[in-house]
Amino acid sequence: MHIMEGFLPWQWCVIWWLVALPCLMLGIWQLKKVINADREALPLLGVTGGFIFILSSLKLPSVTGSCSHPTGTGLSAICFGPWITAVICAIVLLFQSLFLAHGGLSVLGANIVSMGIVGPLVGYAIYRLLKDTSVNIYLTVFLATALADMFTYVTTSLELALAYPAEVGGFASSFVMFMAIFAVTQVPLAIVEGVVLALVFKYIVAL
Amino acid sequence: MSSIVLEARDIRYRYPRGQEAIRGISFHFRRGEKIALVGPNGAGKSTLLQMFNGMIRPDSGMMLFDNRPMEYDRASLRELRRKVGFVLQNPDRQIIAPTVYQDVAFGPTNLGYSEAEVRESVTTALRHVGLAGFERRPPHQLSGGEKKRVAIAGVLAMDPDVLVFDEPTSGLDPSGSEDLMELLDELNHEGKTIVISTHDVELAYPWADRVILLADGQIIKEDIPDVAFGNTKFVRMAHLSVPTLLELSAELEKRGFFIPGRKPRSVLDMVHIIESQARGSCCHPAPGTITVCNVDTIAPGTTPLWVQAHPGIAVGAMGTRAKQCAAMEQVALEFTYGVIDKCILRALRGKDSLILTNGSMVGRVTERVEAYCKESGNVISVALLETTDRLS
Amino acid sequence: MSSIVLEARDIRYRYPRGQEAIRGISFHFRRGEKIALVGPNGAGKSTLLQMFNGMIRPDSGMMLFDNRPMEYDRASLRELRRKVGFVLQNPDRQIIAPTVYQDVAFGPTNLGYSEAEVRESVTTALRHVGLAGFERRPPHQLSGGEKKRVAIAGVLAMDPDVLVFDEPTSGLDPSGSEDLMELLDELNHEGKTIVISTHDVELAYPWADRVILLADGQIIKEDIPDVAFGNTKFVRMAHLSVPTLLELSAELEKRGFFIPGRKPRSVLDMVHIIESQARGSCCHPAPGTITVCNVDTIAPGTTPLWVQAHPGIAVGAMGTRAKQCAAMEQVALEFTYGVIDKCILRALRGKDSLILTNGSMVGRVTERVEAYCKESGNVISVALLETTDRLS
Amino acid sequence: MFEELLEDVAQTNGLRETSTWLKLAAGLSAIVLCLLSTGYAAPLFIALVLSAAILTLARVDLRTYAELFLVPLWFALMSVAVIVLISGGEHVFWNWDPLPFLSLSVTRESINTGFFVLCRVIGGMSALLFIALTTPMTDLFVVMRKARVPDFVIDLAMIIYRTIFFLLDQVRQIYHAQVMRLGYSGWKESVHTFSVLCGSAFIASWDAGDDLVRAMDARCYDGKFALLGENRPVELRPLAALALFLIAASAAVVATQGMTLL
Repeated sequence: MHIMEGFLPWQWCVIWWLVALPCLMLGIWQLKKVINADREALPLLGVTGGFIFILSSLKLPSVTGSCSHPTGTGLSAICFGPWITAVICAIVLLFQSLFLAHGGLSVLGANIVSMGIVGPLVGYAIYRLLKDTSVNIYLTVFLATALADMFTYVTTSLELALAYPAEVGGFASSFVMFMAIFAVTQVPLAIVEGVVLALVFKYIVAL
Repeated sequence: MSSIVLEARDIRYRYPRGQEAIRGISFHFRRGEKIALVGPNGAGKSTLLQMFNGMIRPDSGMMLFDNRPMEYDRASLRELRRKVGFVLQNPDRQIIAPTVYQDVAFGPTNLGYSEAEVRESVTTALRHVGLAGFERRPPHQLSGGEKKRVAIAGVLAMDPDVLVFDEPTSGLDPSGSEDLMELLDELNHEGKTIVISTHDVELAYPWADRVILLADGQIIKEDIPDVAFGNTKFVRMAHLSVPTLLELSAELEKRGFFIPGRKPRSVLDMVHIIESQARGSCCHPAPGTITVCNVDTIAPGTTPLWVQAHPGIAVGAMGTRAKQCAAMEQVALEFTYGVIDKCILRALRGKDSLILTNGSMVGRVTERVEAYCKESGNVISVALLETTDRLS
Repeated sequence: MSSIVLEARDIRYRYPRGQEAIRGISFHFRRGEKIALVGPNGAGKSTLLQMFNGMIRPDSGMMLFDNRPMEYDRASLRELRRKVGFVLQNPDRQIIAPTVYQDVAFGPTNLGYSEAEVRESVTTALRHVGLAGFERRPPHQLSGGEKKRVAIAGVLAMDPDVLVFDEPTSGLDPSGSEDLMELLDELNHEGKTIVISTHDVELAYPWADRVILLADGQIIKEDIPDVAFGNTKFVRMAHLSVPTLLELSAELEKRGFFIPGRKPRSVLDMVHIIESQARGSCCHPAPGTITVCNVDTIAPGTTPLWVQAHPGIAVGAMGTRAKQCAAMEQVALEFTYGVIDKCILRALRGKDSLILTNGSMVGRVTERVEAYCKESGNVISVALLETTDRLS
Repeated sequence: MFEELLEDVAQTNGLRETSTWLKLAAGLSAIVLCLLSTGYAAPLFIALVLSAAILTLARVDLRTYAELFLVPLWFALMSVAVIVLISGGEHVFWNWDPLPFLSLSVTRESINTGFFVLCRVIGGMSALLFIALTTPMTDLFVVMRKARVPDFVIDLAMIIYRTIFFLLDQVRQIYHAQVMRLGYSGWKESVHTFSVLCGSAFIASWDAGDDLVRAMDARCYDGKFALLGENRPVELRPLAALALFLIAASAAVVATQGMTLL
């Protein structure tokens, strides 16, 4: 779920762009290195982007009325690292806003931060942490994707709360409210998503 | 005449913001018919097919299954989709489970069968398509023809009444296509109604009981194949071509040759026409015999011995199981497609042949030979090979 | 005889961990030939094709282009791939860029052409395949036939000497296939060597100069089509079927009909044979004329007037541009495929016809008619429609 | 299950041949004006003008357009509800303190703020949709190059673009095949079937990547992508219309400064 166009005041649009840009720069720099080293990387990165877009344009069937969808960014983070994933995500988010009217242009920075940077970073960190432990690989995938998903929504709530702090209790109580509405309702969905992607992983291994 | 199983009444459909894809179509299919929907790409064939099992609901008009209007609630759709099996053009889109068994079991599992029932229906379906023993194979290692068979088994496992095939032979080589068309005939012989959509006129012409020519979302002709494909105006409208043999017979007719009412559908028919014209007669003094062998009931080892005892005989096999059997018993095959016709042609030249086949197809050989004899005035005898015939 | 352009010397190839796909193959193609590689799925056709432009390097043996052994360094491969254009079976897998223009420009841009050169080669290539005006369209909105043409244009834009097509007509309907085969003929007429791989025998039989039958990674027969497809043993080995007309002529021959040395490749040939046999002669007293019109040079408006002035004439169109032209000038077409043969058949019945075509194909009409006349002893005259003929 | 991609609408819309620069200028400056506005009226005015342009000039049908607002509006209403409850103010209509650190109240000021944000979302969404529905991505690639986005990033974007469409096509077919064989029949089956769908999408992407590498190699790929040269030139009438719109919208922003609902 993305923040939509016009929701954030202009100051916050600028701030989140300023947060996102250095990460994108780092990603672009890494991307350039990868492509120069191996020309075949470009098409592979391209289909990864296509895959993320397709996954995010599929709606989970049994949860009607919601626009929850798997993000698939965890997978990309595991393959190419979080910074290159941020660049791919930025492109995918641009396409999502223009092809599906999900998200927007002024809020693109904020959405890149939540879905393209924080989510993949969390997923990547969990994967790295659990990779060499005795934790079952499917459980690892489940945790990485479910938590990446959760943290995407937590970040979104954070962004909203910062923009609209409460009169009483300020940012903190506003954050709690947005969390209650967006992040908490997403818990079951994040679990479903974790299950789905763990099954996907199992399916791919079975092939 | 058998009862109507699928019917459309003036259906229309428009894709969101697109052109009207189906523009007022009515037809009915009877139980046990073999129907070919023929038309160019973009004529609306796929859209129409998807209405047969409720994947697309017409904007106006009515679809009926078993004389009852289709309903589009969840339960009715489930029932409809069980009864109308759909085989996609590209098996790679249909087969997605990691093993053949799991894939064929997909439908039965979703129908809520018990594990034993699932196992049984999968085994039956795989045996039917000649893939017994393939259960644990991963689909991506199979050949195109085998994949197609897995896709068909996946649909057969739900035991549908009507089988719908979108471009059944696309991507298959001639022997694969031939095997597949034989399988369709076999299924039809067991009572299933078969509907195919295709743009391959050479395929549809000899196979179909009835042809529906489709162009621009409308039916432009619906008739038996000779008539539907015989009208060059309609064929041109549908961006198709006239089947070779039909074109040849039309040209001969224009040149004053006599072509009987039923136009030639096979090389056999054409030879008959040309011989009658050139020689004045086509009756042969001493035709050969055709022996049929049911590979399901014959004792192993019988066939090779019998063939050895009959030098000069040509052996043909119909159906996958018969071909597998011939390979196992090391019987060299002369004919692997169009077997019955080729054996009749041989018989007319006074030579004998043996046809290996199975189950319900044995009857088909007799039927076809008798039909030919009745029409042409020749007498060809069909014998059944029994285990006791071993050395006779 | 023209020079050898592509040659293989005892090449072998095994996929990593797979079976040996190519097991000792040698052949050579000459400049300007039309070659069909025919074999079942899994015979190694695609693997072999990919060796023609260095996508796969044989494990042993040698591939030669222009009598020089292929080299597999980057620069040589680039040069080779420019000279040997490869059109994949599935155009979706070949089209890379988001618009038609960008996709066709992909090759020229990477070859380092200047922007003006890129623009020119793209325009020429798109015009060639009949897609002028499609530059800004995104590929996913095109029909299957149009996508195929974009894929071909993308290869033509690099101006290759040899064009390799994997299953060129797969997925196309009859009129789309026919258009495509006409395009291949046109390209061949302009001097390109054309190699196709296919399992469609009916397609390869009348088209090819030479047929290579492939099975299990080996060449089992290499000859002119009548001979390659005429041997039932080889055809069976390659899991193929005998082309209908060839099968018919073989059956007639077995029945004592005289079939001349060159076997019938078309309905026209077959009619000729049957008529000669049944009537003793096939010379026609007063054959009609065939008029050819070059749509590139004729003044607009000429054709409809001329057609009006000649009632009873049948009009056929060869090639995409001619068909587009006919649609624009609202000339009703009688023939859209197999046009020359159909017009000869009409002429033999004393009737006139007009063929719309373009550029190099005009010569082809004359050639084909002359060849037929020489063989059959008939005299059919071919006239060229000029702008000044408007009302004559 | 599948949403329609606006790109397909954009490829055939009535403003397809108008200069990309003008359309982009209209959409982007509308977004900026909405964000700069401090009253609710200016964003509504912008929404009205751009919606009219989308419906009449670009000839997008009303239903398609209306449906596009549903999801973002749902999200917006929920968020706006939160804003209304927490922003506080002096004219309290209703108040509830469920927890010591949480105070919910509906006030005149909070209703004004909530309504203002809602209007800004409507204005911003219509501006975004104006770009999405009138300007195909294929034209925006040219703009991206002019804007000095690094070449390989544009190339990556173009490959993603192309991949999206043919993957979507494949995934759609697989989904249909699953439905035809009664997948998604219960909750548990749905999750399983859905994960198989996602898995085959992954496999399909993998294959596509392989094929793409080959296809590019076979056509002498040397690190370059061609761009469709120039976009359509800027014409006088659309330019005048754009100027008029910008002047009117800016005037609205200034004139309705601080305007509130209550």
